[in-house]
Amino acid sequence: MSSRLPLVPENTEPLPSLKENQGMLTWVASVDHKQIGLMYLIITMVFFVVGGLEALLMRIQLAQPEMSFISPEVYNQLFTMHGTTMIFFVVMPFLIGVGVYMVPLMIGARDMAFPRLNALSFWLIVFGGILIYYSFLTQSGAPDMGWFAYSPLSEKPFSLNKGPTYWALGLLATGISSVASGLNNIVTILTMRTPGMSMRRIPLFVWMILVTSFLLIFVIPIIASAFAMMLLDRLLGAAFFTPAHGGSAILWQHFFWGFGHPEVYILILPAFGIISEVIPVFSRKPIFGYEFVAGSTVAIGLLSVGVWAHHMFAVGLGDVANLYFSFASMLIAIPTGVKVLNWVATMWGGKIIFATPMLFATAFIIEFVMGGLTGVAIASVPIDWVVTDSYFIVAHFHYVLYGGSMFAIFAGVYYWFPKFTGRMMSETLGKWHFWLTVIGFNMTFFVQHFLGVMGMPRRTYTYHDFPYWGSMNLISTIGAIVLAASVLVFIWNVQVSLRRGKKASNNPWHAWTLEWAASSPPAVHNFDLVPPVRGRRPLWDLAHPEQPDEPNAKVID
Amino acid sequence: MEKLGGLFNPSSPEMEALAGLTYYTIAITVVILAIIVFAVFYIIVRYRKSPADKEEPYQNFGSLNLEIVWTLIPCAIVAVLFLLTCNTMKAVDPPVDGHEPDLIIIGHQWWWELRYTKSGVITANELHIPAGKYMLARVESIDVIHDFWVPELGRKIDAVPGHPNYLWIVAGQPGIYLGACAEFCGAQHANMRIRVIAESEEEFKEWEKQEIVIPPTPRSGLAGEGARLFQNKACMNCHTILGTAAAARVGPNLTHLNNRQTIGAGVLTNTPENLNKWLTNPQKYKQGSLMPNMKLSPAEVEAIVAYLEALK
Amino acid sequence: MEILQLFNTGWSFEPWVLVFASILLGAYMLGVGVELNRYSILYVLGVLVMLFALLSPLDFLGRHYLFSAHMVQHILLLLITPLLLLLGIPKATAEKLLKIEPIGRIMRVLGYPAVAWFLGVGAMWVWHLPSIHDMALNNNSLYIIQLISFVLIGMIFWWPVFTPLKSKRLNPLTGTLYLASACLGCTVLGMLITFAGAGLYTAYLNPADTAGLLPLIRNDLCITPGVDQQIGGLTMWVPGCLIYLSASMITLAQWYGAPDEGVSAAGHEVA
Amino acid sequence: MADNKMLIKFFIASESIFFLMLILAYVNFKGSVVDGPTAESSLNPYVTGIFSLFLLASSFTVWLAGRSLRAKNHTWLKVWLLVTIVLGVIFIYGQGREWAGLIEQDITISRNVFGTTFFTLTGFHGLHVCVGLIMLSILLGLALFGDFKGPRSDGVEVISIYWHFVDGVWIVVYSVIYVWAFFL
Repeated sequence: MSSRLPLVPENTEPLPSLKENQGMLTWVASVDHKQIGLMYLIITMVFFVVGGLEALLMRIQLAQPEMSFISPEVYNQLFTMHGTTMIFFVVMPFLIGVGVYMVPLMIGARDMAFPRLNALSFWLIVFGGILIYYSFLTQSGAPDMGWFAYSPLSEKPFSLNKGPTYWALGLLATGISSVASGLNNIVTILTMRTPGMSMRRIPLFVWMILVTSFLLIFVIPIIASAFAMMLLDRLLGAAFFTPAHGGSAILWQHFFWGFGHPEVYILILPAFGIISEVIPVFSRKPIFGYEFVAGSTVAIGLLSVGVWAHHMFAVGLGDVANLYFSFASMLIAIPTGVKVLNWVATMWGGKIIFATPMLFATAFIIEFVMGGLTGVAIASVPIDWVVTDSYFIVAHFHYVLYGGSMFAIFAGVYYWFPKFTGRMMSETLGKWHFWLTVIGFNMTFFVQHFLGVMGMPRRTYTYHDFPYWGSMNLISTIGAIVLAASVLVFIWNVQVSLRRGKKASNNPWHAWTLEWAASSPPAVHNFDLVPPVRGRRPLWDLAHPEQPDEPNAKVID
Repeated sequence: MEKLGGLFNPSSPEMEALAGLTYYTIAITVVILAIIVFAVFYIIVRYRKSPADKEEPYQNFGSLNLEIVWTLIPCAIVAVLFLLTCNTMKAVDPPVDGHEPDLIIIGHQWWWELRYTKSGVITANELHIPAGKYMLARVESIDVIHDFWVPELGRKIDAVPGHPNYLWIVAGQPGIYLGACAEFCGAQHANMRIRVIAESEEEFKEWEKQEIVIPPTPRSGLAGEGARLFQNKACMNCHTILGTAAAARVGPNLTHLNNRQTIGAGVLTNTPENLNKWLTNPQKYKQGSLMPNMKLSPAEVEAIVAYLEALK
Repeated sequence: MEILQLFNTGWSFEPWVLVFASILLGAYMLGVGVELNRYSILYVLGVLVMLFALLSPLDFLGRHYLFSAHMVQHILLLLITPLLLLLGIPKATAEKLLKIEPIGRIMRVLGYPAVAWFLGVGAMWVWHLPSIHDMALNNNSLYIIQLISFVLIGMIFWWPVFTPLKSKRLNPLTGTLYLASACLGCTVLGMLITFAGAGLYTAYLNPADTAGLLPLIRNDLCITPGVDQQIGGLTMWVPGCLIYLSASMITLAQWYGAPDEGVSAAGHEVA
Repeated sequence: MADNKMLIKFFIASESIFFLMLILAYVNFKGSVVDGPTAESSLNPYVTGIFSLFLLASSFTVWLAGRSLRAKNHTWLKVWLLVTIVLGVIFIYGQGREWAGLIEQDITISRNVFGTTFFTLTGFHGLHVCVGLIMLSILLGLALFGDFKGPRSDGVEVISIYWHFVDGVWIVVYSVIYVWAFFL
């Protein structure tokens, strides 16, 4: 390929460039938050395609009972890598990437507080990804113990291959990267806000990134230490998680889910943030109950660290422990519900423009509520005993992570693409992408609820031909293919729009947050002049001086 | 129309309680979902911006009362769900109260070892129980974490090494209930199946009697040849056959193999032909299984099959 | 003995409790006076909660039979009572009080967030070290000291977040961190107690069945020592934390409610 | 600017969770050693205690270093930094000595859960001490080249915060491993 990244359009206004274009070097050597942000997005899209192909192979294998399209070993490697990739190398870095790009713009800053640390975070993700995928080249193949790496299966002698070791090392690297970007975001948000941009006025996306960052710096160390112990077990023969040598198989689960459950909120909170930006703009109304959307985020963040054992109801911790955790888990439904209702209330009485971002945001509400409700159901211990480790769970968390996070991610891409590149994305292709996604997604995952309660366990490379299992799995597989097609449309849309998309003004959606005051794409220094901030919607105040959001706010500029 | 399995066919008091709770919860959640979906669709129809309309809508920043209302409603729903949960717990998972286990279920990669404590019967993958009688099982694992799950009979329970769990097993009606390992346990997790065979008290007693008899080892003919091969080849390093020197516990106990309906934890039905195929190359039917391909000649396979069939 | 009987007869009227309560009330009358308003109601409520925790069958059970009951009592005394008492003190009174040396100086030291935090979390930890806990159960005066110390230390712990002097309160974001970290502190302890084997606190293993309650507890309620300890640990863990979390939610809500002065200094206060 | 100090503070918060997990692992297995060495049978609280004092002292000297910088007293800055490094090295020597002794008795990370948790916990702390020593040496080097004019330097302040943290962690680790085993 040419030395120029495909993302750089050959138009006169160079993409966030360091003056003249020196090809790859300006990117590799860059410490500019916008370029690093874009590199995050590119790399995650690459990983998204890889993880998607892994999923597709699995669905093909499951299309019919007793198929032998791929061997059990390969299948296990595929679902391990699919989970790991999608969580650690797609959703997380994408949301962090958007944060890296948008947070400084939204708070009217020149850059992140620590630009070089920012670059380090990004390159550590790349490094971690390479480290993990390298394990495919080892003769025994990639890790095959599941992304949860339950001990003792992930320990010697049950996994003698090198995969799990590469896996733990790679995830340690990405863990360090996440902590670094978490720290970077916190300091940036707390200290780099433009005058007038008080903590009570920062956009909700920034709020969510702030809470997410706190989660990152406090829960990543949990899994980092667990990985360290796992590596010591595997490499130096330590005995943390090997019952045969006096270790404990359950301790790993506590450590893993102690990280793993907050991780779920790390994956969804920034998505909430994107939705909370998109819905108001396209409803032409301010977010309904800013305080409660932001406050409930803090509540979710705090609750999320105390409920991990609901992943362990079948382990036998005792009824008392199970009930307490069940209760704490159900509580999270309350702040989450508040959020959803506030989004609906924001749309209510608005004048809604259903451009592609808004389509995805609207669909997000329904798909996410679907996943959230099944989530409340499985917080109930006995129900969890029925459905845990069955396809019901697969359906549940795909509704949360695809119907939730990925839908929000798509909404965000369509919403901010003009800002990223200076060009609009094609609405026609966007609508195609949207409908294919909705149809493919629900086709793939809705039937899996039934497969689950009918007794189909997760992580099985094949299944007996029980009544309706074959047909339901076939529907699911066809849906997966449609979903794959939708992603192709999306990538095609990005390509076309980069080259021939129609030029975007600085504020094509007539949005209200500061990033839209910068040029599209923003100059290296972001703002020539940061507009005065006297409320939560600075650009609204500029456009409607007659009815500012906070009429009697003190003016500071 | 064929009968749906799992939750749709609860076959024990526990599972009925579970199904009940699940249906209540699903009902509640479906109502909530319906409300949200309706609201969203109403909005889509009612509040779409017409191209002509240049006015911004009324800027509404929120309402404290509404927020309070829709914070309290979820609280109430959660309270209801939690009470339902508490009520169902005991019904689904009766307390052990210091009973001695009637049977011990031990997970292996990738098969189930079943030991009846009272009668001393040892078998694999096919759990015979008297219908309508509660059997207390202690669930253990010898290698990695497994999970014992028979969808139509009740809850899942993990088989964790070094952490025995207890589970009451009961089937309302006689019949065959299929289950599988539900916790990912390695290459052949998919083929670690359970079949619970619930039968009348008498049939169960009869079966137990058959299982404890020590079959005479055939001395002559093809079967006798097979017996010798079983001892000389590596078979006896992993398997047990009562009344012979073979007493290893790595693989299933084969003493009464021909009383079982399947081989390889459910990969093949137990017929001489299938046994023949299996012995010729287990890896073909259960790739990654710990039973290696012994590279037996067809004649040897014939002999061993004859031997295993002869064990009565 | 039946549960009902327990609720009739389980009440104890220990003089020291009444003395302590009357001191609290008397001090309030002297300092604030006697009138019915938001403050006095909260304050009296606090005293009542304390009396319930110390005189009701809860105390009896916690002292002789159930670790879990003991833990509920601790939560009431360390988290609920002091908060109510603190909220019951009007601003003016607090200012008057702090003018009097050395109270002012002492509170400046004790009210310093780091100090208050370590006192609050430390009290939880120290009093639940098995050896000390058993000691307190066997030694009446130590037992009294334990319970009173909970109330006083509790007030110190809540001081930085809910001091009557609103101006002196921690910035809500810092307050959230303050409370969340405290929650973490007692989560870890709760976790250890929950997942440690039964019999961490030997006194509850096989209590001297003075009131003939044991059959009721062990058989009817099926509370074995192991379960009892789990309930205790989890009570400290989940409801305990929820109190901290709700408190931080309240501080956030108040903060949002207040008018925005538009100064972007929150960050530096957090650090 | 305050950013660097804020960064190190949040970083330390994150780090302390990491150590919390290692400590929890140690506590979790404290009671469950069935055979082989335990803290009681194989450690010597007094020798380690004495070496710990050196680390505690180093926390004090690094504070003195910072103070001399604020007083623009560059000679004493260098002296105190040097003293801090020496004290840290002595502590590390003590730990190395202890490890060598244990390994001679064939008490290793793979011996049993005590070995596993003990070596992991003290090892990770030792690692942090070494990192601190490297950073302090860099500071000293810069000081020798007269890089710090004073009165303030983020470098010195940030690294001394980190050093206090490493010190504080050791107090906890020592109490959990040694005090609990021998004095409770």
